Amino acid sequence: MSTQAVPGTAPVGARAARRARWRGLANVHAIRGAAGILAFLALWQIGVLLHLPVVAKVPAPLEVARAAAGLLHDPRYYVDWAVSFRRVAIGFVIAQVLGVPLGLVMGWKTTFRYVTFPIFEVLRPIPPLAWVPLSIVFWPTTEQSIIFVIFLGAFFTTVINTMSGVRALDDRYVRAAISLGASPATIFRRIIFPGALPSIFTGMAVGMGITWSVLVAAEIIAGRSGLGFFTWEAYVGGAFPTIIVGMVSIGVAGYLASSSIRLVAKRVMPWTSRL
Amino acid sequence: MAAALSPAAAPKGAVSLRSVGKVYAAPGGDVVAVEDWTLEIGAGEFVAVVGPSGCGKTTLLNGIAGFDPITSGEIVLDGKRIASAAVPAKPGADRVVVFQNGALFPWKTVVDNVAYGPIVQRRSSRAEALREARTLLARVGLRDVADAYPSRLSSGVQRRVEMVRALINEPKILLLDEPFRALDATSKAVMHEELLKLYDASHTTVFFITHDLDEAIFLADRVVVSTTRPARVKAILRVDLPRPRDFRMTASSDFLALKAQVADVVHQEAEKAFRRGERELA
Amino acid sequence: MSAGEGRLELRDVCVAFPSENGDTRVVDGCSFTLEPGKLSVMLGPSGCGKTTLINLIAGYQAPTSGTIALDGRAVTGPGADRLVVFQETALFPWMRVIDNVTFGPLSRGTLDAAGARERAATLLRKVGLDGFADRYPNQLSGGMQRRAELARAIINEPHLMLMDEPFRGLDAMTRELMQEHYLRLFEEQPRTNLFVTSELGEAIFLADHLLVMTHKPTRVKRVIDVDLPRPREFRMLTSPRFREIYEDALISLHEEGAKAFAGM
Amino acid sequence: MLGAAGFVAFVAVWYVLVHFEVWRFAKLPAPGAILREWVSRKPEFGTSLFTRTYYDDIWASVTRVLAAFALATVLGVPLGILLGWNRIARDFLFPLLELIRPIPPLAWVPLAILMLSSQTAAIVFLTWIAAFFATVLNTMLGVASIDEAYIRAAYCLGSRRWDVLWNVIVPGALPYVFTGLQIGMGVAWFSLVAGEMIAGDAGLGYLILNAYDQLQVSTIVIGMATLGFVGFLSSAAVRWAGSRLMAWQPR
Repeated sequence: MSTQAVPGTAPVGARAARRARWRGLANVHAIRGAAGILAFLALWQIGVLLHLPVVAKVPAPLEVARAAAGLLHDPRYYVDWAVSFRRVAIGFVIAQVLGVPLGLVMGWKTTFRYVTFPIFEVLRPIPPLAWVPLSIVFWPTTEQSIIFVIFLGAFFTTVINTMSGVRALDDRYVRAAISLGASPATIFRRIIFPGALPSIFTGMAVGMGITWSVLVAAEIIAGRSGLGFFTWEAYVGGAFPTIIVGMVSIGVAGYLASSSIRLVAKRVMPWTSRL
Repeated sequence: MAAALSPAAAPKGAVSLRSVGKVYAAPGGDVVAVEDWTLEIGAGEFVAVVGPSGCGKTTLLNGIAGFDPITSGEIVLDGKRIASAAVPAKPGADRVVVFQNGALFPWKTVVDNVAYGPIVQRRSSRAEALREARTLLARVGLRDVADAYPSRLSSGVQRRVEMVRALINEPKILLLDEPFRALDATSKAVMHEELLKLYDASHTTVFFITHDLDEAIFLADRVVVSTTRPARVKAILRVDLPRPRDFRMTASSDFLALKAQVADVVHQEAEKAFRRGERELA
Repeated sequence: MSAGEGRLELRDVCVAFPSENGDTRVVDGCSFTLEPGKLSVMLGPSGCGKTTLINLIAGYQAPTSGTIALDGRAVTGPGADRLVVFQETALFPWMRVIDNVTFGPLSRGTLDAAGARERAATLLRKVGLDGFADRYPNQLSGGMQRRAELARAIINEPHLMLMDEPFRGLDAMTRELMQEHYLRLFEEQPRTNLFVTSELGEAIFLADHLLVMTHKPTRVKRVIDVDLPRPREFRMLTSPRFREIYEDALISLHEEGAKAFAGM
Repeated sequence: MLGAAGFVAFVAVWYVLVHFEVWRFAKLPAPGAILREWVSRKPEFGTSLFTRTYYDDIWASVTRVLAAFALATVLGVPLGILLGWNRIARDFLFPLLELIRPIPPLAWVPLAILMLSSQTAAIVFLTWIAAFFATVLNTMLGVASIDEAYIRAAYCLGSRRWDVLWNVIVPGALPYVFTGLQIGMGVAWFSLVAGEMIAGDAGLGYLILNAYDQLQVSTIVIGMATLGFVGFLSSAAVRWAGSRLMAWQPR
């Protein structure tokens, strides 16, 4: 991706020199990356100490570190992790179980798409969180209402991505399969579905990102537990450094969830990775 | 009037490649792309280099164009050293490249593309450059596409515009990197005639790399056959077919005689590359 | 495949679709017969409607008028008796090479799993891909993908092979080697082949019969019989007889080419 | 035509479920009731097409999204181009961005309120941060997606670095920039709603949550529908701007 000539194209050195430069290069970038992060933390720390306008009320990195250390062996902290993961998992899985088949059929059968797609196009622009109040009214327990909103967050993304994956599949694959004598069922199972898989996983990755955002807000608005509520409770209770611990925890949790999807994708779709 | 298209222009564009070499430092160990490549190209000469894909032809062209530094030997253009292991090469308007898949700026109209060079080199004002560009386009029969965007043109027409965009800068040498590879046979035949018309009119030196032996013989004064990777000069064929060249020549006995001289050598290299290619994939 | 099978007959086939100024005809009054077990090449400028004809014969598209019959039976839809190798590879990227090749027989149940794998293995060895059965298509070079596709078609013993400019994306040298592979497969077990191309040299090198097509709307302009001996070798490309046929076809092709270029 | 039929069927099913009080649908308002409330001159719960507050809320939400979106564009696009074009800047800044990016925009709510005294500023900050990351990332991808041949061709024709930046990098990255802006707009509305619900005193998000507190269920749906409509309009506006700016793209 570098659009600049590789720095340091010195005259012809010995073969070892070139290989050393190649290895040296790799960690020059890593060093700069670490430097960038340390500089940010340092500026943050200094900013707080100097009571600069916006940053003044923000807890300094050291305080945050201390708060984090304190929490690491507090069991309640891990309960909130478990609660949040459970909600995301249930909402996300239901969204895939319903969303993928629906997306596949919408992509494959044009008449079905003409009937159902407009409903999607009307409901989709409504931000998932706008559903929270209605969801609380509709579902008996708060837990179900939170999971429903999380489900919505991922559901639309999955359906749209799956559908476009099927429609983007070049029709020469289907034609080749028909010529080779495949029945419609075989075509759906061994051509349409695998062909749409890359788009399905894209939908999942994007959907997972959305579910975590929805979870946090839903837990703040309606929840009694979970990482979102934990962060909000820290604010209400005045334990400001813990707010940032909460934020970082949610960030880490979201990252773990997304990378697990990427791992599953690599295993399920070996043909997409290079040699 | 663009001097580039008037034959009276002073003869320039003599290039000498003196044992040019290029080694890539790659994670899997060094890759030798070009090794000890020596070739003298006369001013205004049309030279074609033929070799299997991945043999290092493009690396050589990039060295002359100044995109990638060479690691040994030197390249001299009209007596001035433009690249060597010590002298990092810099691209310049004296060596213009036409790329394999085309590089017309899709976001600029045809006339803006052609006028880009003179404008960015601050050689003439924007209005002058646009006027000069329109005249040049009209001269080669492209007046009515001047205000279109490249995406609306066929790949054949896009190549012709790219040629004009290069020649308006009066380059010393035109570097062509398999420019017609993506075209079908008919457009390729038509493009050959267009290129030769432009060449006969401007006599700019041309360095043309390709896989297609027929194309090389039909277009060039001399055909250099390259070995498969690392690229080395394996054979040089002088093509004394009269100019202006005509597509019927490709069926003439002289043409086939010339082709027979190097066909075996080219086929051998292709076999080696084919087997190595598949061995690397195994 | 008994002799006499694989006779394809087209009679006054037309294809037109409505456009702003009345019907635009892509194929108009096209008639020809393919001699069984012979390699016929359809030659014409690109965009002249050759691919439409391939789609008609393969059954992906119905003609507006006229008849298409294989061994006397009218062509009504796609079938394993007429298999196509498309211009761009249609190997299923998500299946390994061996699964691609066995897809046909397994889908139609003409071979059981073991039989299909064994038959596929012999075919892959014949096209020089024996070490690559478990690879995915994107791990193969362009030339290798084409040969895997040939194997995927031949395993189904089609009566007619349709090749739609299959070597167009390859560089000139790989193309030459692919032509030789294709000829070995054909000459070893002759089967009716219709090969579409816009490259004159390729057309003559491969063909028994050369169908020179007109520009849009397309029909057969001339049929040239290529009497070069078989098996064909690339040295023949520089033989006097090759040059005569080349010169003869070049004029007709260029006339149609100029029309195609003018229409560009 | 079929699409309309599908939509009518959806509303009909909704009506039947509510009318016959199937399961918990009894708690939801019927489509007719909502429509009547929405168009009545004297709405029962004080919000309809004819009440001023309805438009005040819409205006509050729209101005906040536009402010945040403009800020995200003005800061995000140049930074994205810098990160895409300059290797050193990318080495220093990109890892930092990648560390902060996974934190969902709404996790910033407590900190935003803490940092910025006024509630509107906090909400705009929330909306900005969501759109900002989407814009930076996609602009960076846009620069990386530019074919090396265009950059080399520009240098060949005598350009200096600055010419290449303006004549190749910016126009070349434009398609991805607009993808980023569209995602940014979607995420901006997403964060705005939550921000207004949690910390707002005006705007559609606040309207919806307030309606919930007062058990005015039909107003909740009116608020949601309005949000959907306004969100759709703003994305359409971004798409329209994109198609105008990129007339060169093949249709």
